[in-house]
Amino acid sequence: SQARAAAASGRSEKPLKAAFSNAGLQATWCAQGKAAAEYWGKLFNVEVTWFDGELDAVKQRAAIDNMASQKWDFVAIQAFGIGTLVQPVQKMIDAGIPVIDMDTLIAPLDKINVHSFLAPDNEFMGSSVTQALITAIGGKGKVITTQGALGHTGAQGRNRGFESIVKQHPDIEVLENQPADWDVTKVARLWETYLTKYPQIDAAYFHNDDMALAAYNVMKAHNRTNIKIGGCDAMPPAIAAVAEGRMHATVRNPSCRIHGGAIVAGVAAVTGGEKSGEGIPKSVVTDGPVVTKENASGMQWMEDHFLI
Amino acid sequence: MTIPVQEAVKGSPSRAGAFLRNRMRNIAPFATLIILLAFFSIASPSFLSVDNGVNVLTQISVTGVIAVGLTFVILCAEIDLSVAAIANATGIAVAYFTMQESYVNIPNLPLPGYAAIGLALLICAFLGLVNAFGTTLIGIPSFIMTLAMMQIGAGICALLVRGQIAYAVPDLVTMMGSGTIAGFPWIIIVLGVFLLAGHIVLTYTRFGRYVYMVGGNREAAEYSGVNVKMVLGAVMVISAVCSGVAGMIGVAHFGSAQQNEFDGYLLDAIAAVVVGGTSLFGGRGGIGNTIIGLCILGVLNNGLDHVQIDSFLKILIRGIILLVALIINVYVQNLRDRQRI
Amino acid sequence: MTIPVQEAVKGSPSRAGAFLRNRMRNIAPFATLIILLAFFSIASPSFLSVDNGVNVLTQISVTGVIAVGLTFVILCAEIDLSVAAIANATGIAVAYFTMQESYVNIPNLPLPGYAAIGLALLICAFLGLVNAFGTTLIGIPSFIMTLAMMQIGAGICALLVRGQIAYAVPDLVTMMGSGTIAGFPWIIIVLGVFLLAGHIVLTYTRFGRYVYMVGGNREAAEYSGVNVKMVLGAVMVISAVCSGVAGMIGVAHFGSAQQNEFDGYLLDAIAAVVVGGTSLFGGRGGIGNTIIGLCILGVLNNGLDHVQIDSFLKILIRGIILLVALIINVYVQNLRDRQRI
Amino acid sequence: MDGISKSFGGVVALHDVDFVLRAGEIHGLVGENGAGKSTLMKIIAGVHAEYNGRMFIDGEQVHFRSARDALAAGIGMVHQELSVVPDLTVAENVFLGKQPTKAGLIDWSGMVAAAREQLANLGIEVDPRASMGSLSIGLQQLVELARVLFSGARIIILDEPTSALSPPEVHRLFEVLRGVRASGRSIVFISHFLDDILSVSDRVTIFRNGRRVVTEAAALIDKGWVIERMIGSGHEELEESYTGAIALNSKSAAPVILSARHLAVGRAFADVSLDARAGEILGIYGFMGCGQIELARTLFGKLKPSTGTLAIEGAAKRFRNTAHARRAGIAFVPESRRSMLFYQEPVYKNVSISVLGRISRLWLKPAAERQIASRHVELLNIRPSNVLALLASLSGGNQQKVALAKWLTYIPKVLILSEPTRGMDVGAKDDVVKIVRALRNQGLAVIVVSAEPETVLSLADRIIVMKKGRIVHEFAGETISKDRLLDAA
Ligand SMILES: Nc1ncnc2c1ncn2[C@@H]1O[C@H](COP(=O)(O)OP(=O)(O)OP(=O)(O)O)[C@@H](O)[C@H]1O
Ligand SMILES: Nc1ncnc2c1ncn2[C@@H]1O[C@H](COP(=O)(O)OP(=O)(O)OP(=O)(O)O)[C@@H](O)[C@H]1O
Ligand SMILES: [Mg+2]
Ligand SMILES: [Mg+2]
Repeated sequence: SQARAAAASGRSEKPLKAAFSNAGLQATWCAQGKAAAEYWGKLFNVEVTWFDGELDAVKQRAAIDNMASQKWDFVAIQAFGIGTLVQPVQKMIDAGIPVIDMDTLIAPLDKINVHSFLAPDNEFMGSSVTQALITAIGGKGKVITTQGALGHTGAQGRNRGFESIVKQHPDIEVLENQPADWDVTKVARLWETYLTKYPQIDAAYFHNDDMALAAYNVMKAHNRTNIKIGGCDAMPPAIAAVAEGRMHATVRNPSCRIHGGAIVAGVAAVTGGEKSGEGIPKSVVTDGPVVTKENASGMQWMEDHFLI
Repeated sequence: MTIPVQEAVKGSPSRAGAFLRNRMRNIAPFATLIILLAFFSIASPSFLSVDNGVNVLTQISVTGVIAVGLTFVILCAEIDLSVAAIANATGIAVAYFTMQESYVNIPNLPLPGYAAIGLALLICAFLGLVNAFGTTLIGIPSFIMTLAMMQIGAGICALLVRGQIAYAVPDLVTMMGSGTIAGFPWIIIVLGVFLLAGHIVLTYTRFGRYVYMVGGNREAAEYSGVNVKMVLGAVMVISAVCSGVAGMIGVAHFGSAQQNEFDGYLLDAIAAVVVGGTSLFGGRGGIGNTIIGLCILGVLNNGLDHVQIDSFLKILIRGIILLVALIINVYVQNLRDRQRI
Repeated sequence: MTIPVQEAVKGSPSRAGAFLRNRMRNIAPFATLIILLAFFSIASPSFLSVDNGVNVLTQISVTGVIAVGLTFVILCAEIDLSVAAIANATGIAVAYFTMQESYVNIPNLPLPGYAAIGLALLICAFLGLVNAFGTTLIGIPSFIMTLAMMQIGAGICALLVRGQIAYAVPDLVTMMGSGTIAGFPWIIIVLGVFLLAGHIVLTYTRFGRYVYMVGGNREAAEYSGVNVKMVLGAVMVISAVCSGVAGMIGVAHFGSAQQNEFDGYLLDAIAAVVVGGTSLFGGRGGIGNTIIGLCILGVLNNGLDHVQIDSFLKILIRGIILLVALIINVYVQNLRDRQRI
Repeated sequence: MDGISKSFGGVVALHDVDFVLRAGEIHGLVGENGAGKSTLMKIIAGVHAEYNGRMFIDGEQVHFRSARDALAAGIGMVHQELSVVPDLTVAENVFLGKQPTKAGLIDWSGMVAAAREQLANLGIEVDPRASMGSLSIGLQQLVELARVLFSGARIIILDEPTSALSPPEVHRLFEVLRGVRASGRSIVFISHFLDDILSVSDRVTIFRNGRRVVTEAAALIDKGWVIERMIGSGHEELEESYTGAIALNSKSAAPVILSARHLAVGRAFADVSLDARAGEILGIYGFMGCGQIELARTLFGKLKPSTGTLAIEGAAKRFRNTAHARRAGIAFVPESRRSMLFYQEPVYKNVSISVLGRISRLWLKPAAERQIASRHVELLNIRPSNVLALLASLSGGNQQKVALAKWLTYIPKVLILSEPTRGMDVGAKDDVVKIVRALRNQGLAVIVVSAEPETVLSLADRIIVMKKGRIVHEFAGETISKDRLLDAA
């Protein structure tokens, strides 16, 4: 009966071993994901072993090589460098290990047959926050976007989303769209320049919250806190900033949903025999909502319990 | 008796030569700076303004404080590759010892502000001591010793901050890093104080002269009774402490403490010292050169933000301008050295 | 005139001394390697297996090919900080000249496979020549010259790949990087060939002797009529070409070419050469040392993935082990040097 | 000092040496190369901290761990190798390590004034604010002397302080030394110039093979006596070549091998024209810093001439580098061993390096290298004779011979020797003279560049005198003496 209860809840009866790897635990988003995976792992009787990518394609490849030479019930991977992990991942797939791809493509989906791909729609994230910002400034004004690393697919998607919305508003003028490579020191440098260069800036969109908060710091130092700031990821510090009005909005990139979902999908594949494409779609979009003052505290609560 | 005429004749050209030589070391970087300033002023209407001047100064502040310490090290013909890592570790440490908001999920150890600052300074001084110990007592080349320390610094960062971002630092640090006094950023004043102190120590104290002696001719320094190992050890500690201070005000300036935040400062600080004209072979240069080097780097970085160029091209352009500055710099110095023969 | 007996006695101890000395240089790193191997074999059941051995060898292949070139440079008492950037640029270049899938959105320039490889090799050789030109003819210290080249390499990467990722490389490169022969990875064979060739050139050719002599005493080499600048220039080009080859097989091995992909190789390659026991002051060491250094790095990186440690602690532990390996290495060498005096 | 022993690895540098230095004396120290003079002095000056035996100052036992300890005890030393900091000013070099301070800060103007005064005491007039590196080597040596002489040290050790000085400068130095002695301080003076030693010292100690042979009052002995004890057997004919009148055996009809016309390099020298002939030794003499060293380097392609032409056997050459000059048939031995030898390598690699291209094209042939090296080791009487021995384990004189051996495998067309006997003892000098003469007799054009009149006189068949970077006189086919040579310079 206990077994049936477990099966009903999706929990595995015998302890499973899973290997996880994400881009680099230096990133808060990844660190939150790790915590979520471990939390959901405990609930589902999965022992999670972590292989840190250290935000370095080569290091992650070596880590995944080492992962592939050990035995796992299932694995979940967020690639730092797209395409760099194909060989060892293919080796694990060939060995019959379900591989769940998180957030970033391991390789274009036609090149590698992962069990499922759980990821947010970056274009949607970019467009929804941009829309929130433009609405807040009344549909017209001058905006600046600060991009992540140009080579980052997430940043590319967010920028597409941003541009698609801006295009619909002829009264919006984009002053700058330079990349800051996720680097808060570059953000500070860029924004010090922008604030002296442009007497009027109405809104600013950043490809992640860290950069947004760093820029806010510069705006405060220049007494220019009237700029509406939009971020991306909705990490706890940003939720607090939104709640306090330092930031106007951010959009949730649901780290917990993705990492927890990987646990659920993995356990289902192993214990329930759930097949890719039947039990679970090849690709799952895990979008999160825009976070503004109204829903900020609820969002925080969900994150506290690894729900989103 | 006076020495034969031949020598006396030499005196005057060599005096003029020495003058010109010292000038040349400064003229080439200075000319580079002027050219960059002129170029960006023409290329962008927003570049030349008081506000942007303050921006450039703010932007070089953290690099500058690191570069002061690095100038000591390079004058001794050593190198410190751990400056950025130590800055990062110290910045994270001071945040670690400060009460963070509840949403920052680090098991940290809140202490009163001054205790946090003191402890952070102790940590960077300790890391500097390890560098000093490795290079002087064990005899590991500084290049390698500080490379290892760079990894250790990164490890400390990872361990303390555990993938999170910390925001709060002690008030004093916040003021120094992001506060203003009568509208003028404190961080520039901090930079000024460090530059001045560095200059005074190097030019007007025996220790400073020992630094030049050790860099210029280590054996001669030793024979004249200078405790070479102590000087070398001291510069490593000075460099680490400067980096630590830079890391603290940097964290306050950028408003957050996180891993790898200062990685870019290593190359910038080295480039500032060297582009300014301080010789990597030791014994020549000084804080004056570092100031010029800092300005060159600052203007270059800031100026490139003001002009509209393909973002992908920017990295290459920056690299090429740096290289050209170096080539001119070294070439002019060599030209002069050759004339001296 | 005959020289007194005392002199005649000298021969034998110094001969034995030389023998022991060469041994010691190798014994310390070797012991480090054995200790690491023993430790990880005990700490993790999955570490000691043929499969994992192949893993380690595969993982050091790219670093290893870079390290071969770097060994030449370091034996000459120079340094090349641009190896990783040149590797990256060459890898990207070879992909740039290869037909990419339609979803790769780069305005690239497809050429036949051999032409692409040839062009990529030309590019890295050219970048090496620029390094050579700067260090020998202009006289920029290699440390700084290659620092600038590192930025330029990164700039080339950015410009060619424009934030995209390229996947296809010529078949030959694909085979070398990710193919196997009778189940054994080609990439390890490539590494073996480079190591062997490096060893033969350094030990058995006239050029190799010049490398050691230039590193041992540059002035003396020059006064013996050795074309020092040519030797220095040649090692810079060799280093760049090795890096270029490493970059190409690396791109094939990892299956994609993108910006900053190889950044981590710089420190790893330097660490491998130096931990292996090749002196940064030039003239001592060789490929044998580099092999041991590579194995130490490879085992350390691989082994840490096999044992269960807090991920955040791993970086620190790696740094500390590296430092300890260095300390032992240098300490043992010094001990021996002191005994000789 | 009592029963001092010191060894470097297997090499015994000092063997049970007793040495007494009295207050208010100038103590001369002589001995062959490698006899252990410098080693003993470095022990006194705290450079070598590990040794056996005991050392007393004023009856109190001391053991210095560093140069700092020794300085604190009032011991100052001018080392055999110039140790100055070229990038600092002259004033700072005078006060190296003890820059005067005022209220904790360096007193720059006070230092300059004090330096000017001290230098004037040595008869030097240079601007103390000039950078040290801009001075000639001779002046730099004088500045270093000033530093130690006026440092207030009670015991002053001078290890071959006059190697780069011209005769008037040496003369002036001796006056100062006598003044120092008069103030009750003690001086140890090491030199290979026996005349100097005998004229300035109160007592002389002779070293041989790391042992003290004898100590005697200078007034009671003469040069022959000293040489006998230095070397073991009489070498009287040696000294003859240095005194008296010497007939120059110039061969003005011999074919010109190397010819220079209106050569100039920067500020070093200008308008130098000379011909080096087959089978003739051309001596170039001039005071230190008159441009002769730069001239030698220019002939070997190390420096590039700013104007002028060079021709080898009539064919015009512009050397791109030293390798180019080597291929054109020029061989060069620089004045400093350090810049010629590979200390961490065995002897045979040191010998073969400059002829490697002739021994092997691509692949090394170590057996052939060793064979060639063995031949030279025998020929030049180099000890130890084991070509696998590390160069660092050889004594200075033997190292110098290795430097010469490099060029003897395939005889070059032109052999340029810069200060070939600097710092050599009389025995080794004699060896070198014989070797060089033998080479000349084989038809080589030899150029000997030196600031020591003895060296030039003992070797040259024709002598060019340089002054302030220009050729001022040429002696050919006549009889010459040291006086006339010095007069010309
Ligand atoms: N002086 C040198 N310095 C460095 N490398 C050299 C030198 N000479 C030769 N090589 C190397 O050896 C190869 C053959 O050189 P080359 O024909 O110049 O021989 P060589 O040294 O001039 O011999 P020889 O002494 O017979 O003139 C060159 O391509 C180069 O790699
Ligand atoms: N640092 C050292 N390492 C090894 N051997 C040394 C060292 N210094 C001196 N020696 C050896 O010690 C012996 C004595 O050398 P020392 O320099 O004292 O001779 P010296 O009398 O000063 O000779 P010279 O007249 O050539 O200066 C020599 O055999 C020399 O090779
Ligand atoms: Mg001596
Ligand atoms: Mg040839």
